[in-house]
Amino acid sequence: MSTLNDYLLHLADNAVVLGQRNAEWCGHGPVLEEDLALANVSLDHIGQARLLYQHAAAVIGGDASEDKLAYFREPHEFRNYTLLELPHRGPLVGYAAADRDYATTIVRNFLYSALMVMVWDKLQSSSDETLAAIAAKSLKETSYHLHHARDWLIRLGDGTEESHARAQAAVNHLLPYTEEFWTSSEAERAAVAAGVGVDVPALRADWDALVNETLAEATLTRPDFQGYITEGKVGLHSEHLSFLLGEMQGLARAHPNASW
Amino acid sequence: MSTLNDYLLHLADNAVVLGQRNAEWCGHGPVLEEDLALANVSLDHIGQARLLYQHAAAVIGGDASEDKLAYFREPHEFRNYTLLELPHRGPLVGYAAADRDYATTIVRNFLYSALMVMVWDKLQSSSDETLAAIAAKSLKETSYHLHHARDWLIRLGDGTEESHARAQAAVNHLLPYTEEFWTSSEAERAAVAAGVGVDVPALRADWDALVNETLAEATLTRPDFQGYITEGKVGLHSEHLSFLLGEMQGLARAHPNASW
Amino acid sequence: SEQEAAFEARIAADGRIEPQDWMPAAYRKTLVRQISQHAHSEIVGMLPEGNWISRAPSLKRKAILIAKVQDEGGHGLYLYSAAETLGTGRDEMLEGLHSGKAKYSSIFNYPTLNWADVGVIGWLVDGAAIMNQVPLCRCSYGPYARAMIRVCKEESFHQRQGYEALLVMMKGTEEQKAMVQDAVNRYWWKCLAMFGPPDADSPHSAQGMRWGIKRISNDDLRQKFIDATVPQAKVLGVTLPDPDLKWNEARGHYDYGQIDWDEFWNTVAGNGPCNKERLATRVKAHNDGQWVRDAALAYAHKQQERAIKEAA
Amino acid sequence: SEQEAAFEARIAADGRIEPQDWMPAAYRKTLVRQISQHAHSEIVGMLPEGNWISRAPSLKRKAILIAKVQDEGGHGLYLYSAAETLGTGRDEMLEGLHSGKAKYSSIFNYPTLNWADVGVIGWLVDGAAIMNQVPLCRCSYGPYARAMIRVCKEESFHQRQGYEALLVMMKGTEEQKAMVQDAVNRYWWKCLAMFGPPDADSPHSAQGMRWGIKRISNDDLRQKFIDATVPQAKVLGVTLPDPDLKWNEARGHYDYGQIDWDEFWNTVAGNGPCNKERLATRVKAHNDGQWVRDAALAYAHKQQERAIKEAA
Repeated sequence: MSTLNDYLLHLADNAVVLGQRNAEWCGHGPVLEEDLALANVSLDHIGQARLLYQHAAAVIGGDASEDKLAYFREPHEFRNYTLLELPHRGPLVGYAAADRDYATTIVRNFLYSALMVMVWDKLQSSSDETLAAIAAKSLKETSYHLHHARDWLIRLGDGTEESHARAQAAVNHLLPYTEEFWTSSEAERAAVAAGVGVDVPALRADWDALVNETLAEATLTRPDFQGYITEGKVGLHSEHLSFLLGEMQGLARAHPNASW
Repeated sequence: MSTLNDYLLHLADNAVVLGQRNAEWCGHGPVLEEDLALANVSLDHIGQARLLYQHAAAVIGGDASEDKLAYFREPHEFRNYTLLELPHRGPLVGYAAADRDYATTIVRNFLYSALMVMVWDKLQSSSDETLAAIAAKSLKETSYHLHHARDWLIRLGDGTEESHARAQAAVNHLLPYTEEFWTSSEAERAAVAAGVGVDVPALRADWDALVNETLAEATLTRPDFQGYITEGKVGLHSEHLSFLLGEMQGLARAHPNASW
Repeated sequence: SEQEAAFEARIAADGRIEPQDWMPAAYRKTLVRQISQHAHSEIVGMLPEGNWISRAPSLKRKAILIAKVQDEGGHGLYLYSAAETLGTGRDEMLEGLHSGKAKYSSIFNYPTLNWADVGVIGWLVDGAAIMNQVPLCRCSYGPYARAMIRVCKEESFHQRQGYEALLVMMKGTEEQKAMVQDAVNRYWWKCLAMFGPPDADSPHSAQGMRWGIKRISNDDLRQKFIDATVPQAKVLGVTLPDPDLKWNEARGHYDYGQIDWDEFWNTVAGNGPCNKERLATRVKAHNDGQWVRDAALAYAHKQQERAIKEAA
Repeated sequence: SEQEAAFEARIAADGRIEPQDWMPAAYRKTLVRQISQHAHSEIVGMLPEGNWISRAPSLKRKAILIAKVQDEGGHGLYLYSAAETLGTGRDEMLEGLHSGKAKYSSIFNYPTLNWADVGVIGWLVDGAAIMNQVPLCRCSYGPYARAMIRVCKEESFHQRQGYEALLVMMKGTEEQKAMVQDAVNRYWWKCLAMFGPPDADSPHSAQGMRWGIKRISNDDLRQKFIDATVPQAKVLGVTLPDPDLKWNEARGHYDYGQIDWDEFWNTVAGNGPCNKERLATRVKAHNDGQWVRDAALAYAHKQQERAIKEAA
């Protein structure tokens, strides 16, 4: 039960953290249609997070709730992929200043949704029926996210010289973080063993094919990887998450007894 | 007593908010020497804030303390000038992304320290002896801040074409916020009446002379002003302060019973 | 002329003018100005509420807020489309906004300072907007009228959501109640000013009325808004910050105090607390997005060329 | 040569080499590499701790932290100066850092994830650095030795401050204690690696020893650090995350477990969790500051020209 829970939180934290990031574009998008599209993606993620937290809260019992789980856990208790907490820009420390880069946003959304269409697809046959139902709903949403991000990645890669350079830089920056997909955490292994979860490393070949095919169409190259494999899903994050959560949780925590 | 306190908090909040802003350059300055100089300015401000909050806490009594005042008041309870809470950049909403602009930093430090050398000078003869002592110490520090900011403002104004344009833009952006200096809040009037505070509007001619003379030497022009006069010192702030305080206060508030 | 007579007859009969119909240049110009100003208001209006998305205190409220701000963007989109049917492109309209030539609703030049501002904007600002906009659903220009029907439907939904959020807060902690009251204090008078200057000082109204673009006077709309809002404020348990506000049995309406029109005009003229920030933020988003739009365009051209080559 | 003999004699007699003295090219090169690497470490080292300045949980701790990070910048400044006495300019050294050719201490490629990290960096990282640096106060190159005396004095102060901050936290709430333990768990092994590879695998050490640049071996320093730190950890009440750590009566030292050298070398090679971010952040600060440095230079030139004109 505790590992099921850990697994649900991994899925939920992924959704809430990326939802929070994508919403940062609201009012600042490169064109009005993209403002709406990213708000949509963000809304879907927040919606997925709510369902997953509600399910996790039911599993945990007691006074656990959707908002307790989202707002009253510390950064090291979050189980999201490190990839999803990174700011919309190149590699800079958390408190450095820099503008948002749309290429970073699009590349991340692509890399993640390319995985999640496969994950949600498999999770539709999870032995946890609630999770299976959430997966069916999320799959539809995520297919749209993938479609949106893939289209833009191709436009940016095969667009102008500048957009190509930015897209390539974002790919170089973010692709190493996807290595975290292919390690197996204890929670993931237990969830797989229980028939609840997906064996993500087994999806690698399909994911690689989709990524390679898309990068090729976008006239982008796939960088070699060597180095550190992030461990956000076991609670070891980058310096960025505590800033993201500090902003997200601050108001709720200032009024711990309030209902909204 | 409550207005004295409001006046002390105005001085203290000014110091802590600008101290927080200047410290944002730490590790990111345009040249190592400036990293050190701005850290120094920030340290002085935090030091001034501590003395002023300690004094205010003594005046308030009860369980008031330096950190209670700095960390456990809401944005609308802060009494700092709006000028001091603005980010290091041009006019953008709080959650827009943009890089720090050193010209903005320097111009703000100049405009504020030009006022505060005069304020601290007068406050040395405050009827509140503790405040008078703080003023004597702060005057020395602020003289250095003014010296530093003035030198750089001249360098930037009379430097390259780019630095001139940036300095002028920062002057245009920030000067309207200094109008708040010349209105009198109830707390200020009461402090003046009690012999505790300074009649700031009476310093205007001297301040104008210093600003005009410096801008002239920096080959910059002083923009006309018309429009909204900010009211941070009576608790009506810009959208930026709640972000600044959210970051500053978050950790302390997450552990309200902790000592550090 | 014959065309002019036909136009006037259609207006007189309360009929709809459609894009392909002949219309006087001044009518076209007035509509483009009004519709694009309305569209700009939606886009700029995303910023004050957007300010709180990252900090919404529950996931439910976060989702509601994102959806609401997204709806505003959507309104902007179909209002720009409605204006485009009059022959003015979106780029041209945006250029008007970014250069400061075109206006947007002045209410968005005030800051959102606490979370309750989000609810109060829903309740009062959207409430006032609806009062202004419902008559536009019967506007003489077809595309605008149809856009407004959709806008009003969604705005009503937002207004109810805002009010509901405030109801929950007013049943909460003392701090929550204080937030709501603080937000109401800051927004009440600004919302009354949203209906525009008193009828006596309102230059455009007469022609607008004759053309069926405007249908109810500023003062009448304002009175209607106040009469509708006072009882809601009572249910909510907040005090509207006007000592002169009281029921006038003889008029059958609420009397109310003096609006600070100097402040209003000053803000319209560009000198409100957030005018510079709002506009600069829009301009920056547009400029920062240039390379993205360029990329999309370049890619579309390449695709076209490829299609031609394949066809050849 | 005669010069070489004089140099060797000075070294043998434990005397100081000064900037104007003759020295072998390899000695000069080794020193520039080591001192600039040390300076870079100070500058990059400002980032992990700087990460918490804005969020320090009390004004006292905020002031202490700003002062500490400022001291690190100061160390960088006089280490660059010491290296400059060897004929290499600061710009050239920075170019080495920014291009990735020059190294800096690998410990700064790990993230600071909670507030206790700041205290633990003071206690353990600065503690390890001091162990490494105290012998350098007797280094054969005069300017470096003198810089190190000042650096070590300030670092000792930082170390005590860090330890004191942790003592306060360990007397605090359960959450505070958990933060400290978490930080110690993440930093302990990285600190042991700070002394460099085991003596058997350390190529530069022998020559460094002979030249009086290095005076104690990596393994000896590491052992000294462990022996000094274990009792401090006990007083503090934290567990050092090494099951093999225990007192060896026979050796008169603590035994300890295996350091993960693969991880160490991987991070040194650029593949640690924060290498890219640290370097990119320094490069960005430098690039963003270009216009400021240009302005200062342009202004200085103008002033010079004006002085010449006035003199003429």
